[in-house]
Parts: sequence; structure tokens; C-alpha cells
Amino acid sequence: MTWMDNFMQATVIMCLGMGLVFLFVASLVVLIQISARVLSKYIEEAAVAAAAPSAASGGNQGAIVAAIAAAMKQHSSK
Amino acid sequence: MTWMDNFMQATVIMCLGMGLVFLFVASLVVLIQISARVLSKYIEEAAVAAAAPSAASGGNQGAIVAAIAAAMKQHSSK
Amino acid sequence: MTWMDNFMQATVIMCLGMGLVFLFVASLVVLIQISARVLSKYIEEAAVAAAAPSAASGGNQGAIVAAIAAAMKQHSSK
Amino acid sequence: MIKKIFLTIALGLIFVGGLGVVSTMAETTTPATQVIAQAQASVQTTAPAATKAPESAKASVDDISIKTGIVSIAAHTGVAGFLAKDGWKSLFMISIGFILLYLGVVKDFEPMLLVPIGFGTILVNVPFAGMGEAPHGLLYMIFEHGIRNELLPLIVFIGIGALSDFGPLLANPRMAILGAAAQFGVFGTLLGVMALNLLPGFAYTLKEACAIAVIGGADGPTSIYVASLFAPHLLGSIAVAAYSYMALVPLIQPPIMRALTTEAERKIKMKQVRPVHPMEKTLFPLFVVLLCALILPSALPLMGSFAFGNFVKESGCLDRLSKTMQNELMNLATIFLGLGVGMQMSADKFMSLETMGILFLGLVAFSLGTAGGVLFAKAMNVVWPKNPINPLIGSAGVSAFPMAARVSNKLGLEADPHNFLLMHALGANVAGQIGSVVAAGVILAIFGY
Amino acid sequence: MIKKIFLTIALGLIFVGGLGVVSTMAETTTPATQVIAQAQASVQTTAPAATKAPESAKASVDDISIKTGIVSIAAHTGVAGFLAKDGWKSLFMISIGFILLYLGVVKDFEPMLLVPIGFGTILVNVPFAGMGEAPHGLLYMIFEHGIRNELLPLIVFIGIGALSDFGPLLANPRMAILGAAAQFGVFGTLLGVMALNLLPGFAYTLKEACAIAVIGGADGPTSIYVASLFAPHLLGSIAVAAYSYMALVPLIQPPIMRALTTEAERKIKMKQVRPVHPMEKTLFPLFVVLLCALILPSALPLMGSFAFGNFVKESGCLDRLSKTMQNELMNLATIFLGLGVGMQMSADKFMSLETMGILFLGLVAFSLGTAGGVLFAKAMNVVWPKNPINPLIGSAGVSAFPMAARVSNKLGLEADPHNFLLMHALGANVAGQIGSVVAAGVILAIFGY
Amino acid sequence: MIKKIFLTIALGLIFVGGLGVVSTMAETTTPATQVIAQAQASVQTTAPAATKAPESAKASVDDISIKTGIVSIAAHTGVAGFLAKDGWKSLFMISIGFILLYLGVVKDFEPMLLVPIGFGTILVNVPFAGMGEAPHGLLYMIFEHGIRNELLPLIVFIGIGALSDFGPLLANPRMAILGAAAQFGVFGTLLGVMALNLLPGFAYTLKEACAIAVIGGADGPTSIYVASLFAPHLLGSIAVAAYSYMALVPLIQPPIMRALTTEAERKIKMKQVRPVHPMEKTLFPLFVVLLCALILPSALPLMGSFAFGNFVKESGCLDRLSKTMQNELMNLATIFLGLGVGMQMSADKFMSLETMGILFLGLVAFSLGTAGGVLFAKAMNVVWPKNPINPLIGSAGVSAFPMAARVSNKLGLEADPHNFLLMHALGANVAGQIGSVVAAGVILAIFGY
Ligand code: NA
Ligand code: NA
Ligand code: NA
Repeated sequence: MTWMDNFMQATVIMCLGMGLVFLFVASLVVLIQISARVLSKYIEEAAVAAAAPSAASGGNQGAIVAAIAAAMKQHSSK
Repeated sequence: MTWMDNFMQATVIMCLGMGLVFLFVASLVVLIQISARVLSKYIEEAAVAAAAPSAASGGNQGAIVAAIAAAMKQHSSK
Repeated sequence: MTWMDNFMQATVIMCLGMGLVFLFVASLVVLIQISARVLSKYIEEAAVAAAAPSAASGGNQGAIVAAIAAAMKQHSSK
Repeated sequence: MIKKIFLTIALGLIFVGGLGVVSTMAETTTPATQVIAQAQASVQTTAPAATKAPESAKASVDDISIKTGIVSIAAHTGVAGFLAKDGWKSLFMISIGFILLYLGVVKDFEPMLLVPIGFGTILVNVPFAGMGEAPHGLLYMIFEHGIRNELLPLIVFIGIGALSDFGPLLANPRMAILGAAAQFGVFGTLLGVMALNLLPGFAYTLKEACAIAVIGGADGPTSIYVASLFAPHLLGSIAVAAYSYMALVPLIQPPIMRALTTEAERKIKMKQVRPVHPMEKTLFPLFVVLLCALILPSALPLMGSFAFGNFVKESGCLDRLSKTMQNELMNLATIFLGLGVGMQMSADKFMSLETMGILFLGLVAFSLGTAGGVLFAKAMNVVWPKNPINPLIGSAGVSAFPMAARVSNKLGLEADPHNFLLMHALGANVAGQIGSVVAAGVILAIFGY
Repeated sequence: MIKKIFLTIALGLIFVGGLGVVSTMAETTTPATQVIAQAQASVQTTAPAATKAPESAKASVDDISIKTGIVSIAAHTGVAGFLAKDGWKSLFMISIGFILLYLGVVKDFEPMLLVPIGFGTILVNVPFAGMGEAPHGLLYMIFEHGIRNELLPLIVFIGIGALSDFGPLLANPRMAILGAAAQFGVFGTLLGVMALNLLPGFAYTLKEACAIAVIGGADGPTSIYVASLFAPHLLGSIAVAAYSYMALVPLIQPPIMRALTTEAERKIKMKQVRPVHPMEKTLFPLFVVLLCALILPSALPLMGSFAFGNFVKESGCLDRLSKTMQNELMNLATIFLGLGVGMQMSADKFMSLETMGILFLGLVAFSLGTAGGVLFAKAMNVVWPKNPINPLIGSAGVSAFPMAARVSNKLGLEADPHNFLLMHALGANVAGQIGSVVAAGVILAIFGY
Repeated sequence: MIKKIFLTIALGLIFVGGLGVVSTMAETTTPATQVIAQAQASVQTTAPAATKAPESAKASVDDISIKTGIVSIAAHTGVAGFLAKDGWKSLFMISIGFILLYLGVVKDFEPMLLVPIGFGTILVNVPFAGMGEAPHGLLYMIFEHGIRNELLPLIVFIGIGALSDFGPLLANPRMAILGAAAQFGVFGTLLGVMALNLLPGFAYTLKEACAIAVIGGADGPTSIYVASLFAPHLLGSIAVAAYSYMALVPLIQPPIMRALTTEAERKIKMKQVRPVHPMEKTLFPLFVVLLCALILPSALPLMGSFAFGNFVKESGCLDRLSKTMQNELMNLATIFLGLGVGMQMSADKFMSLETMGILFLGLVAFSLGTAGGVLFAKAMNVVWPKNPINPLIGSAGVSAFPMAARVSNKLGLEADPHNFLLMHALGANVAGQIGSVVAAGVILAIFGY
């Protein structure tokens, strides 16, 4: 197999690879969005619950805020 | 081997099995009771200790009471 | 192989063994002392830090004192 | 809501599987799947669904072009696999896997086991993924080195031993007899299997019958242990039945218990249990081992592992080891045990009338065990009328720790709100655990293991 | 200071190694090493460095005298081994091991992996210690039963799954596309390998090229998995390159990111992420498995293990298993994975131009991945100008969780101190983890695995 | 009281064993055991005690009747096995197992090891249980895949490394010499074995002698490692002797120490130890590995594992791995190591004059090590009279961490209530751990391993 053959094959693999990666990830995004729509009623409730001051349910909204705060702190302390 | 043969064998296994299970468990009960008698002096002490208000030794009497209490709570909350 | 042969061999193994064990451990001591000398500046600092009343850095000086204290306590309680 | 999504996935998969059946039956290829079909021609569509690409594909990378590359990849997608002959079976099994996840997570059916089994079922049935294939498929390795040699069930038993407390049994040794009586769930089922064999289509061998009957012991690792020796091809169905019905005990037992007892019997109060010295707990696992060694050595692998864990726990001076057994050892073994059982959930093993039979017989086994325990308690009351036993406790003898004991307590409280049966029922419960190991041991002994 | 000592040891070893080269080249023996050399005559100095004593030595204990004993032991010291032919290579590799320990502990380069790899490297290269030899060398056993069968990378993946949080991705699904774009680090590198093959001395095969390219996925276990299948002899170099460059992400990425973006682009603020329901997190790993089963079964061993860990974590009812996966399972697998990789760091495999090439190509791969992500984000802004993406987030698509996301956030804050990109970058980051598994799966699929 | 029950069980078993001897000697069968004896006729009573039922039994399930079933089960009970020829030996070994449990739990003799070994001993000796049999007996699998390949001792060594603190040794490096001197316990015992060979009935080979001598290193895993290579058939006795005498150090050492020292010597106060920088602790395991690689590669498997654990602990940035090594890895390996050692405690291996010899020689080894350390400290005081060493510290050089160091401290306090020797003794103690690995390495090197 000449170098050129190998190079062509590498190019083919690259095209197939990038294509399939995009296909996979795009399908995943579609699935996420469909499930989000199906679950939207619940999500809104969760958002309302998270917006409430008590936030006792430990939803991941609080986690996001905490993550950002932690990230800020880490950054500033560096 | 006919079905009848198989059925007979299953019956035999059942008889042997139930017999041996009872034999085993009965022997175990006898062993438990012998050891309980041998240890009775200590057990009485333990019972006295458990009856005392301090109950600092963490005997399993306390655990039994706790288990019952927990069971009641669980039941009522269902 | 006669018993005498075996005994001689055991003696040889003993001599080689004790020799090599001492050689190994002595080399290790030398290495420890070289590294201690190289690190001496830092060690003095550590000693000073440990001597200071705060001892906040959790150096192993404190650990040594604690170990001795623990050992004393254990001994006296036996 | 999550239930709907789960079920939608599962039903969707079954539906697509159904389409697959139709398409393979019609032996036609629609234009849309033409390219795929061409590629499949070289992929030998007659091969079992969950196979890797043939060796030839591995070698011929000489001439990848965009077109052949797409064709080759397309031919090895799961979609192609599912559309191939028998591919719908894989799809069906994958949907079974999703149902197991649903039962575990949403319905809380023993999720510790059903989630790993469900995931294993999904993974092993994906075509071309090769996760169940020798020599290096992950599930294959787990099954081969963890289950076929009976290692993981025994290790789980060490962990269960380290988690068990025999205090309630020692406080009330008479209860142990009920743990023996409930083993009628095992041996009665044996006759049930024979009865089922009278129906056309069912022809379980005696060994298979025994492996199925052990479901009546209501003890997962014991069922897996016996099945891996007697009927490895039924391992998946047996494990799923055993764990599912254990989770269903609160539904299965009450009607049987109510039907077999009178209101007066359910109100029987039992006398206080005796106090137990810690030393008794330490000695108990040694008694069990000794007895097992003397009269039933076939049960020793299971019983010895169990007693080892319990002795380490009760010895009082091995907290390090005891905690490791209760947590890391137990959890690691459970994860791999579940995945390995999933390995046996392949279409050719699971999709058969036998599996239906096992699911039915498992229900029979739990019911017979419950009835056996209750009726024997009643019989004891006839023979020894003073100091009677509340027959509701009998049902706890099937083990299924601690659900069965809670069921007894709950029905007792229904009859009389001041009658707490829990401690007595727990005694029968842990005795049932020992009883089912003994029952399994007898079966192993009879067949010369 | 500790740095000096570390480097002194390493350089000292390299120096002694150099002496060894000179002495073997000169083929002369100095008087001081005469006795040793005599002994070596019987030890076949031509044997590979890291070999045990020959069988003959084991048998002939008949006639140990002090003299022959000293000679025999001296002939099997490491000193003698290092002075033997090719012994300097072992010494060189041992110093590489010390450098890895130094990078891990002092420079904080992924110490969880580099310390076990470094120790493995040291141990496997000591002559006459036999730690890498069949059948009972510790490192040999770990490699053979943990890595050659791809077991440990998959178990580490279960652990990573149980540690991953896909919340940021679900909150911002568009970010997933950047995790795909960054896989140009993998496939672009494939062309880079081919370009390097034009230089004399480099002749990577296509499979080797693919194994190297996967370094661009910035995911250690994936690299090890593919390398163990495609190029086991390069496993050591590939693993070291992958983990080292992951640790170097904060140095490699910023210059590329600054060069490819304008000040205005770096100031782009992104809209708030949407709230995510816990149910979505539970379903996400199932979607991943389903998609992987449908369109890329070759990626299933990695993706399925990953999803299994993540599902157990997000199921919400399996805390026991989830904690075991995150801690014990993950840590145990990491220890042994590192030691086993060290096993492949032997002189004959590592000391070659190929390793230099891999170190260079690894850097290329990380750079291409970074550039791919950033440029694709810019392209998306051209195509969909409203609701633009800050291209700094693109670089987080390489995965290297969570360093790459922190780098994006840091550069964003430099441009605008009120612009927090972390959550968005984390979304691209976890998408990159999935992306690299998909990329690896495509490569496996093309070669028919 | 618990002591009485334990001993009653053990003595009871020995008694029944004795009856067995009598009955087999008399070659008569009492009427009561007639049925059993008939069944045994087909079970080949001449087979070794711990064997499963013959294959023929497995096949012939065709014709189970109640009578043949009872006969067959009765023939495979432990009772029948114990009454068969050589069955009393199994019973004797089981009582040894109970004695080990008693020593571990009640007498607190290293229960972490003696309890698993004791349980292993009991389980492996039950007739017809097959727990020690190839290919799937639990103990067989543990031994074959964990001990014969030396895996578990090395993993335990990683854990011990992660638990060790070399601070006291670094604070006082001179103490290390005492850790070398105490290895006279190993090499002196070698001569002791030869002396014992002069008695009729004893004929240990040189390799066996070496495996026994390593008991003097007072280090369990080292003993098991060498024994598994040199004399697997003695592994059980050697492990039991090593762990038992380690637990007995507080009884064995004081009389020897008192006999060899004067009151004045025991009152010697030692100067304060120097401070130690954390960096020194980090570098120490690397020095050990380096030295081992240079002058004694045969010790590297043990020493490298040990140093790996210690380096991970002292690196300061690997807490996750360090805790896993100290807890889960260590505990899991200990459980299986103990069970696997028990596997070698079968009647034919343990019930011999050799075992008696090993128990005696183990005591000799500990005594010689103690004496060696004390006398060498006195010798050092003669050679370097200023800055003298309290010879009580010498005995701590046998390792047996930390009991031996506590003994030194205790005797020091007896002589002078203000003289704390603990830190110095701990230095000698951890040096003794290294010393015994070196001693084992020399022995391996001489035999060409
Ligand atoms: Na049961
Ligand atoms: Na990636
Ligand atoms: Na020692």
C-alpha cells in the first residue's frame, strides 16, 4: 500500500468519522429536546419551585448557582 | 424416563428435602437452647443491665426496642 | 547432599544474608542523611515553625508529640 | 410521567421489533434498506443477532472509499442488525431490559439487582457490539469468571452474612421451625413443575425443575447458585423471577394469608421474646457451620460463606473487615453479579415457553411457601395449644428479608392495632434464609454435588 | 527543592545510563567490574535487560560458597544489569519513571494516573526483578488480566459515568455540537500522522495512526482502550501522552484560543441556560445507550459502561452502588490501570522514534481539537447570527473535563469580568466526552471491531 | 465463658476424632452405623477425606427412592465422612480451625488474619463439601488465583505501605541498623533448622528451611510470599506460626530482653530525635526502590509494592488512592489472603511432624531476632560509647509493628518511669520491616528467583 493510498484512507476515515460524530450528537440533541418538551410541564414546576425562596427540594438549579459561585471563588483565589 | 417416574422422583425429593430441612432447623434450635442455658447466667446479667435506666452498654435489648419503634413509625407513615 | 553440606550452605546463606541486609540498611541510612543534609535548610524552618506555639501547619513534629502522648496514655491505662 | 417515557421506549422497541418480524417473514427488502441489505449479504444475515462483524471485515481495510465505508458502517449499525433475520428478537430483549430498569427504578423492585440485570440485558442484545462474546466481551468475562464458577453468589453471601442479625431468631428459637415449613415453597413447586410438564410444550428435566423450584426459597444468590450449576440456560429467567417476586411479596402474600387465617387467629398475641447475650450471636454462625458440616456438606459453600460474614460481624473485634464486607465487597459483587446475569438474557435463551413457565412457577413457589408457613403455624397451635403462634408469622418464613416480616406485622396490626409481630416475624424471616440454603443443599446433595 | 532532588535522581540515572552506553560501546571491562563481568559471562549479557536469572541458576544451589554466592548475587544486582549490554536503556526508562512521578506529584499532572504509571515504569525496568514477566510477575498479571482484555478501561468508564453530571449539557443542548466539532482533534490528527510518515524514519501503519489520533479525544481510558486493541506496543507512550496533555490543557489551549478569536467575540454573552428536570438526567444515559445501539454498536462497550455508571448515579435510588462506583471501583481500577500501563513502558517499546512522534502528534491532536471547536463555534455564529455562541466555549469540546471548561471561563473573564461561561463550557465539555467515545467507535467500526 | 464453649467444641471434635481413630483402627462397624457403612462401600472410603461424591453418584439419579435417597444423603453427610478412614484427621483439622478462631477473637491474636485462616481451615476440611477442590471450589479459586501467583501478598504489601509512617526512622536513622541486626532471627534460624534435621524424623530441605526461617522476619505477607514460592505445602503452618508469634510478641520478648540487659542499660536515656521534613518522607520510598533496584532486584516485587503504597500516601496529593489502598484494597486482600491460606490447612499437609517443627522453629526465630537486636545494640555501645543506645530498642528491630516497639517502651518505663523509648523503638520497628524484606530478597536471590 503506497503512502498515497494510506493518506486517502485516512481522509476517508476523517470524513466518515466527523460525519458520524455530528450525526450522533445531533440525534442526541434532538432526543434531548423531545424529552424536554414532553417533560416541559414538570420542568416549569421545577423552575417555579427553584425560584421559590425555600428551595428545599435541592433541585439542580441550586447546584448550578453553587457551581458558578465555586468557579468564581476558585478563579479569584488563583 | 416416563412422566410418572419423574413425578415419583420429585415426590421423593420433596419428602427427603422437607425432612432434612426440619431436621436441620430442629437441631439448630436445640443447639441454640443448649447454648442459651449454658450462657444463662450471663444473659440474666445482661437483662438486668438492660433493664437499668442507664443502658450504657448498648446491649441488643435497646436495639430490639429501637427496631420495634422504627417499625411502628414506618408503618404509621405509610 | 550430606547434612554437613547442607549445614555449610546454610552458614554461607547466613553470612551472605546478614552482610547484604547490613549493606542495604547502611546504604539507606547514608541516603537518608544525604537527603537530610540537602533539605536541612527546609528542615530547620520546619523545626522553627513547629516550635512556634501556633503549630498550625500540622508538621510532623506535632505528630511526634501526639504519638508520645498517646503512647503514654495507653501505657498508663493498661 | 417517567413511567410513560419508559414504557413508550419499551413498546416502541417492541413495535419496531414487530415490524422486523413482518419484514423478515415477507422476505422482502424495501428500497430504503436496499444498500443495507446489499451490505448484509456479506454479513451473513443468518448469523445469530448479537455477533460481531466477521473476520473478513477486519482484514479488508485495504480499500475503504467513502461509499464502501458508509455501506460497511451502515451494515454494522444496530438498525441493520435489528432488521436482519432474528434481529427483532434482540430488539424485544432490549425492551425487556428497559422494562427491568423501569421496574427497578420506578417501581422500586429490588433496584440493586434489577438495574444491573436490565443494563446487562440491553448491552448483551445489541447486534455487532459483541459485549457477550468470548473471549473479551465485558459481560462474557463477568459471567465466565464470576458466575459460571459460582464465585459472585458466594461473595454476595459473605456480604449478606455480614449484614444479617440473628438476634430475633435467637430471642425466639421456636420461630425457626416456621422458616423450615416455608420451604414447602421449594419442594411443593417441584411437584408443580411436574404438573406443568403435563401441558404440551413444557418438558422441564428434573434438574431444571429443581433449579426453578429454588425460586421458592426467596433468596436471589441461592437461586443463581443452583441455576448456574443445574440449568445455566435458565439462569436469566430464574434470577429475574426470584428478584421480581421478592419485590412483589407485599402484593403476593396478604391475600393468601387472609384466606388461610381466621380473624381470631390474626389477633393472637405472642409472649415477649427473651433477652439475647452478644456471645450467643457470636456462637450462632459457628453452630450453623458445624451443623452444616455434620449433616449437609453440599450446602457448605453457601452456608459457610454466609456464616463467615456473620461471624466476622458478630466477633466484635473485626470492624474493619466487617464494614468492608457489608459495603465494598457486597456492592462490587452485586454490580458484577447483576451484569453477569444479564449476560444470560439473550433472545435464544429467554424467548421461549420455558420462561413463561418459570414466571408462572415462581409465583406458585412464593404462594406455596407462604401457605406452607401459615398452615404449619396453625398445625403447631393444634398440637401445642398453650402458648400459641400467630399464623401470620408463618408467611415470614419464606425469607425475602425484610419485606415478608413487615407484611406479617402489617396484617397483625390490621387485626389488632396493639399487636406488634415484627420481632417474631423477623425471627422466622432469618430462619427462612437458613432454611432455603438447606433446601438448596438437599437438592445439590441428591444430585451428588 | 524537591524538584531538584527528583531531577537529580533522574539525570543521575540518565548519566549513569550514558556511561553504560560508552562502556558497552567500547566493549571493555574496567578492573573494578571484573568479578561482575565474569559472573555475567554465565548470565548471557545478550539477554534483554529485564530478565530473571536463567533456570540453570535456580538448579545449581548445590555448591554455594561465600565466593560463588557473592559472585552470583553480584551478577544479579541491578548494578550488574545496568552495566550489561542494553542495561543503560533500562536505566533510562527508570529515569523516565522518576520524571513521571515528578510530573505527577510536583507539577500536579493528573497524579492519579501518572504516579501509578511512573511506578509501573520503574518496577518493570529493573533488571532481574521479573515484575513484567509471565506468568507471575505482578505487572504482567495486571496487564494480561486487566488491560489486554480491555477490562480496566471499561471499569474506569463505569466510574467516570457515575461521577459525571450531564446537567449542564441538558440545560444547553446546542453546546453538544461543539463537543462533536472538537473531535477534529482525532480525525485531523489522522492526516497529521500521514504527513509525519513522509519524514524518513516514521512509518506508522493505519491502525497505529488511529490509535495515536484518539489521543485527540482527550480521554485517557478511551485512548487506552483503542490502543490496547490496535497498537498494544504503543500503549505506554499513548497513555502517557494523553494524560500529560490533559494536564497541560491550561497551557496548550489559551494561545490557540486567543489567536483564533477577536476581542469582540470573546466578550459575547450567552443567554441563561434552561432549568433541567431530574427526570431528564435519569433518561439521558438511556438515550445515549439507545442511540449507540442503533447507529454505532462498536462504541457500546465504552458508551454502555459509561451510561451504566451514569444511570445508577441519576436513578436516585441506588446510592449504595453509585458511591461504590465513584469511589472504590474507580480508585481500585485506576491504581491497577496505571500500573498495567507502566508495564508497556519497557525500553524496547518506548525508546524509539515512534514515541517522539507520538508525543509530537499528541500535541498536534490537542491543538487541532481546540482549534476545531473554536472555529466551528465561529462558523455557527455566521450561519445563525442571532443568539450567538462565545467561541471560547468551543475549546471546551475536547473534553479534558473539567480543565478545558475552566480555561474557557477564565479567558471569558479576562475579556469581560462579568461574563461567566462556565456552565455553557461544561456543557460542551461533557458533550466532548461523548464525542470522543463516538469518534473511537467510528474508528473501531471501520476496522470491523 | 465463651472460651469454655469454644474449647469444648474444639476438644469435643478432637474427642470424636479420637473415636474415629479407634473405630478405623479396630476396622469394625457398630450396628448403628451399618446403613452408613453400606453406603460408604460405594463411596470408596479409601479416598482422601475432603472429596466430593464420585461422578457415578451424579449420573445415577434415575432411581431415587426414599430408601436409597436417605442412604445416599447419609453416606455424604459430614458424620459419615468423619467416620470414614482418615475422617478423624479432617475432624482434627476442623478443631484446629476453631482453635484459630478462638485465638483470634478471644485472645486477640491478629484476628484480621487468624479469623479468615480459621474459617478457611474449617471449610476446606469438611468432607464432601469440595470447597478446596479444582476447578470451582471457593477456597481453591482464591488460592490458585490469589496466592499461588503471589498476587495477594503483594497487594497486602501495597496496603501496608500506605499505612506505614517512616517518620520515626527518618528522625533517627541510626535505629535502622537495629532493624538489620534483628534479621539474625531469619538467618540464625536457618542454622536452627539444620540442627533440628539431626533429630530423627526431621528432614527439611534447604528451600523448606529458608521458607521457615523467614518467619523470623515477623512479617506475615513476606512469609507467605516466600513460602508460596519455596514450600507451598508448608504455607499453612508457616502463616499460622508467623501471625501467632507476632501476636505473642508481648509474651516472647520481655524475658529475653531482661536476661540480656543490665538494669543500668535499661535506664539509658536517648537524645531527642531530629525534626523531619515532609519532603524527606516523600523521597524515602523512592530511595528504597532505587536501592532495591541497584543491589537486590529479587526483593523488588515486595519492596516495590510496599514503596508504591508508601509513596502514594506521602505524596500528599493522592488522598483518594491512598485511602482506598489503606482500607478497601487492604481489607479485601486480607479477607481473601486469609481464606486462601486456610486452603493449605488440610490434614495431609498440616498433621505432620514438620508442622510441629515449624511451630518450634518459629519460636526460635522470634527469640533469635529479639536477641540479635538487643545484643547488637550492646555491641554498638561498646564500639561507639558516647551517645549510647538503650538496648531495649534492639528487640523492636524484628518488626511485628507496632507490638515490638510498645514492648520496648514498656520495659523502658519499668526501669525508669520517665524514659520514653517509643519513638526510637518505632524507628527500629519500621526498619525491621524493610530488613525482613531484604532478608527475604537475599534468600530469593541465592536460589535464583
Ligand atoms: Na427462604
Ligand atoms: Na473528547
Ligand atoms: Na522484620
